[in-house]
Amino acid sequence: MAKVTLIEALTMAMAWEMKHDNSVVVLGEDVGVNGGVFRATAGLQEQFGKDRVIDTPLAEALIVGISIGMATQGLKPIAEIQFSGFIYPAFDQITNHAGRIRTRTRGRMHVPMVVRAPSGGGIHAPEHHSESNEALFAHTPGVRVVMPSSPKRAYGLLLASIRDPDPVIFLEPTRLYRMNKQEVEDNGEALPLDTCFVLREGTDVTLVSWGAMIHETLLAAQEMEKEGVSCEVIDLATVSPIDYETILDSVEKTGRLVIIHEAPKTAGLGAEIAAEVADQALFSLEAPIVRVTGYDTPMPLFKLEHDYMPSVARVLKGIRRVLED
Amino acid sequence: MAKVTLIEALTMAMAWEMKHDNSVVVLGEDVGVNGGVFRATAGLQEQFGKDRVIDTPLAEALIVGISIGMATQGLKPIAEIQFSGFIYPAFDQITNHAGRIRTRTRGRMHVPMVVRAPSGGGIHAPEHHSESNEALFAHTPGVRVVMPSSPKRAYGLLLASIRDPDPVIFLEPTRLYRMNKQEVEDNGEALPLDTCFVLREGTDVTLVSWGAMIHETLLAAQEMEKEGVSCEVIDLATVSPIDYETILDSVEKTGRLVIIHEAPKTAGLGAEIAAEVADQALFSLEAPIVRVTGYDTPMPLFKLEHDYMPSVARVLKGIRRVLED
Amino acid sequence: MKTVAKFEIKYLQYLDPDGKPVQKTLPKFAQDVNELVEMYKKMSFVRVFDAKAIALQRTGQLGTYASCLGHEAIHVGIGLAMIPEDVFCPMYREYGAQFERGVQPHEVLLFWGGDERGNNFSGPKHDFPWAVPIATQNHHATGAAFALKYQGKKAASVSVIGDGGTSQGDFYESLNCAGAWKLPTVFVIANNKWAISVPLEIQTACETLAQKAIAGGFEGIQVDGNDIIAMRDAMEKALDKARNGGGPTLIEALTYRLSDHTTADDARRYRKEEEVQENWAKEPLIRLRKYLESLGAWDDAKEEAWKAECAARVDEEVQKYKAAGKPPVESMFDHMFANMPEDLLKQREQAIEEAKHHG
Amino acid sequence: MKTVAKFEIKYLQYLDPDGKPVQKTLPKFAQDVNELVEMYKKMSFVRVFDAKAIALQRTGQLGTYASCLGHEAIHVGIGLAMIPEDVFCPMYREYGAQFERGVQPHEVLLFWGGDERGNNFSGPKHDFPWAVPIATQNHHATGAAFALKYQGKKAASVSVIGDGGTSQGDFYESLNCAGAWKLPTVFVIANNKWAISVPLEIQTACETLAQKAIAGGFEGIQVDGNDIIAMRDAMEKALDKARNGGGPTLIEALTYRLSDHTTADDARRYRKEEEVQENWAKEPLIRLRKYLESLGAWDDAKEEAWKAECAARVDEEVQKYKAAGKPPVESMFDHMFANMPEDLLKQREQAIEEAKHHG
Ligand SMILES: Cc1ncc(C[n+]2csc(CCOP(=O)(O)OP(=O)(O)O)c2C)c(N)n1
Ligand SMILES: Cc1ncc(C[n+]2csc(CCOP(=O)(O)OP(=O)(O)O)c2C)c(N)n1
Ligand SMILES: [Mg+2]
Ligand SMILES: [Mg+2]
Repeated sequence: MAKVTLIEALTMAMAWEMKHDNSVVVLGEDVGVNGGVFRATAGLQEQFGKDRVIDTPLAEALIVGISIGMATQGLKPIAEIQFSGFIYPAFDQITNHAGRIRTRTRGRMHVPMVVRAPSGGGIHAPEHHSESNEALFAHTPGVRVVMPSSPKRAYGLLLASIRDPDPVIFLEPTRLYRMNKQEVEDNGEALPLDTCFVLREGTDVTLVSWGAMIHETLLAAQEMEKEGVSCEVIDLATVSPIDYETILDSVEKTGRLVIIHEAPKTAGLGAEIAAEVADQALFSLEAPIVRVTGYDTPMPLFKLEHDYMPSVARVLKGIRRVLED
Repeated sequence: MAKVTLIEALTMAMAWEMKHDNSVVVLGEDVGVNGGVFRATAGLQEQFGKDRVIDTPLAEALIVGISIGMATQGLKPIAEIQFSGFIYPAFDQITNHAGRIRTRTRGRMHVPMVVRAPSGGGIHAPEHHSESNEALFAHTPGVRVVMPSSPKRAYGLLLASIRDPDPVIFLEPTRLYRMNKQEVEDNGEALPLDTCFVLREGTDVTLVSWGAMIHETLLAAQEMEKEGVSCEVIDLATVSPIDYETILDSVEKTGRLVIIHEAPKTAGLGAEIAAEVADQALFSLEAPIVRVTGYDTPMPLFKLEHDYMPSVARVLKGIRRVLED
Repeated sequence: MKTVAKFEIKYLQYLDPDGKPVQKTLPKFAQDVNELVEMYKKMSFVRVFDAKAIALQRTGQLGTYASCLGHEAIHVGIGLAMIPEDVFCPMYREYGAQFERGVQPHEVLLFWGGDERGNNFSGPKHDFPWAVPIATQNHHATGAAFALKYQGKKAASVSVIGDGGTSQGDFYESLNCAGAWKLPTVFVIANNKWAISVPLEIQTACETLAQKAIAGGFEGIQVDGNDIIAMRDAMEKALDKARNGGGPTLIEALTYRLSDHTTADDARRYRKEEEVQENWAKEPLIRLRKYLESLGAWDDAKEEAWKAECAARVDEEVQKYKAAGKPPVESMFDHMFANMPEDLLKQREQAIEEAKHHG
Repeated sequence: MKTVAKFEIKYLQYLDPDGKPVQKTLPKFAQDVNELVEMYKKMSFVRVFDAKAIALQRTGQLGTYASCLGHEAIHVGIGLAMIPEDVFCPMYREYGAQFERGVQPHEVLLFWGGDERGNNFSGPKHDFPWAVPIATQNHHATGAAFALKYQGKKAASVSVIGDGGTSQGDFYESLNCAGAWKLPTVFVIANNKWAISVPLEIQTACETLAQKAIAGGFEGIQVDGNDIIAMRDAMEKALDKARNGGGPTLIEALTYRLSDHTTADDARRYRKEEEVQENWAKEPLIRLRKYLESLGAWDDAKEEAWKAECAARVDEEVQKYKAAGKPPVESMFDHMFANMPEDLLKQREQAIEEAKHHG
């Protein structure tokens, strides 16, 4: 079994599904010969031809709009948006169409489409190349939002997303693309889209995170262990719709919750989780719910990017706050 | 002093400011001779001419994009988006530019622009004409989001928004456009954009809402009063950035919080308020924080619209839940 | 300076507003009088339906409704030129085309009556429902055309957009992509001169809308959209070309919006009555009727009989519409996802519970 | 079918790739040899700067950088034709135009060095900073043109977009609006044949990009963008027309991206080395140099001296760039709003606090 990076796992998943399902096509800017600016589609055009791995004109509304057109007619498009900061022109098609066609037509049509986009900061990229906008899609009815945080989960969740009969916004943490390798069996096995993943069991504090911040979250949990504090780490993975059960069970056990995300604080997904817990499990709480998040500013250019992103130190500070009370 | 509807108050505010500030221009689809499909700009073109009240081509990205261009060059554009469900093509300009130009240029340029859009359901309109998407803009750094809920506040908040040197997304509750009249003095006096409005003082439960749902919220508060329950009703008004202080003070007093909004639940603004309270005032809470919201579906076509929108009955049920515990 | 590219836009018309042929020969289908009678009857049916829908709205029995008064030739022309395997991507007033494709009039009423079941209509399962967000349908048609080509089907997609809609970026993106990929698709612009209150000259400086195709690198033509013979002929040729690998065509169909924009609009606020009257003289039904009368194929008695038949059929449809009642509250949730999320199921229960109380 | 509209696209060139004039007379500015020498020197400076920036990136002293290699004639041509009152709306590689407008080379480095202070640049305060989201700058230019017209200023806006950018809807929306409103603006397309790895023929079926102007209802011309005389001349005429109420112009400037897309790209993956070599033969500096040499106005010694001067000036700028250091953490917050919200002030404190610890 090969050890692969997260981005290689994504390529593997796409290749597997393209091999086994002729209705799967890949499209986007530079996905062809170039294999994508991050090389997620590297080799796919060679392997599956120009008919199935398609360089589109430079227009995001078009990319998602035609994917909807394709998906309703029997194809399973995987659209790549070059960076999630460039997905906004396609927002109209996602919210006004992709998320609604099934219910609008009372099931007559549906949209089995995946929109992949690299997401998040920390790679010293130019402006708009480091956005974390998952909350916008989580607030959009009718679409699933998935963010993998390891090569294995990237492989299994992308396969599940391609196979899912409904639209999935698949946000890929660029910072993790090549950070670690993991053994991933290329067996075509999907992971479920309706569950969180408990990455580490613990009894004192529940840490909920997703995407690249899982990295800092796990480091913080390790750090706290040294101090004798046992952290449960939950990777949301499918960040919408949320598997609240796993989170609520955990909070009922630990009584303490810290949510960590890179996106701006206000109306971020951390708020959603905190709110649901403050409704469903308030009396289990032994401390305030703390959010450790990006600030309510755009991701700054890279000289300040690490001041923006939640660091391990900030996560630790958050954990200490819930332990105080 | 004239009694005017909410929409008349908006027209008054625009007319006042156009009369006193030649840099204010109004633009959008059908805002000219037609005075807007809801007639918010009725009479403005006659009064201020075609140079200042401008029918644009049918393109929302254009409308907001050129408004940014105008605003950076000394004008104060008030752009109308015909319905908030059609604002998505302009989302890119709002999030990637309007909210960033000041900070991107370290203050060299700024964007004194107002984007007005009718918002919310309950008027038996066709699809996409009843959206509540304030949370998307609240999650967008660098823009203010304002939602008035009475003619007086509409007048004062719109004036403040036009005068504010930064971009404001001004979402107008269509359901309230002509619901009630109120005496509004046409004196050019703005209301502050950094504060909530306490519409009703109370001691037992804090109800936070905004826009059209203020109507149901106040009715529910009246209803509860009959049962001897004293509700404090807070109109968020400027829904982003949020004046947390007023809310926290109130919750510390009442110990109970119900948040009411029409938008879908998941990652709605109710989540943000609940999360902040669950962090800052957890130990003041005597009951779970309850959200009474639209469902996580698109606003259905109008036969089911009232099943979608939070009714007074649902608000009452929410209040009763926090009183139970 | 040397010239590096040249373009021209042609105009197609067979029948003038007085019903006089302006070309030596008519297309083959139009040489068959019975076929022309059928075409007239179809347009006439649409008009009867339209009037009834407006009447329903005026009496509080329908929501906001977008009339198609004046557009009948464009819509029926499109419908007649398409085959079931083609994919239709309408905007919001193309009932004439949709009836041809099997959509039932009561389904149109359901849609404007605030009921999603109207979108689960009869006719090709792959046809798109009405698209309210202007110009978004162009992308769906472009994507559908890709799928048809990919699947090796000898079929094409058709999208309709208004003159106002041609200002939206989506429209051009699709033109450009369809041109670059030589896709089997036809873009129809129903140029009715108004976008709600905005007249064409405010919308654009272009002398024709057909010339927008030049920005996509393929052919655009202008057609008299009140002449159903021209409209159908242009569509048939464009579809034939598309289905045979010739790529896209843009058809600008010239017509006039004889109605208000929708029943929520009052056009008297912004346009002159004379302009409307002038355009009544050019509308699509009268010219075909005159031509048919000149051939002895139509007369007042036939007209009356057909109108009565239309009225009866429309009434039946209205009954079906009314009989549909309110959809169950849970239908709001049941088609959100194929695999329903836990929390949404809870919300569904909650909504059913609520409905019981205030039902 | 009758023809209802006709269009053609013209092509402008003064100097061929060998530096030979192809027209009888040159524009007035180009009849002044000293002026031509200045123009050459400006292009040459840009090239020296560009090479240095790439070197900085390669040695880890700069972030991702978008080279302008091959685009010097377009950029310097634009810069020379504009007046300070005009508004410039660049994409991300127009340093040659910006230097002309007063932007300092170290400010360009700051931007690509991950520092917003680069956007608070010298030169006209009303000029837009670099626009990364493709085609959004067209709207800003259109809006700015409206403002200039509204304020009665005799000035125009200029936006630059790439060949790839012409696929974005925003581009067309702005063309259409500027045409309809007859705005004082010039749209420049820097057609360098590639959009990252996507060649022009995948981007569009159009034989010229200038013809996109036909969809906006105004004039589009094609210019040899490697010929600074043609570029400056076309810009001056278009700006003159714009400032005098003649409305917009679209200029397609033909060039070639001699570099990788950015330093993060490796163009060898997707394009042939021969193609690049062929285009080196047409690049903008050599032809003007040859022409100047033919006039006896330039020689190797001058070249060497000038290059040395450029290198020295660029080095000074690099020093300024390096001296800038890291901006204070609070600058992330200080320009979010004129009136700072309470919660953001708290976040600001928090960030300052954090920075102290891991500073
Ligand atoms: C994106 C978007 N913006 C605005 C609207 C509101 N609106 C509905 S119809 C219309 C005018 C359309 O005019 P045109 O394209 O000429 O079509 P017509 O109605 O005349 O057939 C507008 C502005 C919309 N539906 N979608
Ligand atoms: C909206 C948007 N989508 C994608 C990108 C990523 N991107 C940056 S440059 C580029 C190619 C641009 O090509 P072109 O317009 O020809 O300009 P060039 O770089 O060749 O000068 C792409 C796709 C972007 N910046 N903005
Ligand atoms: Mg129209
Ligand atoms: Mg290019």
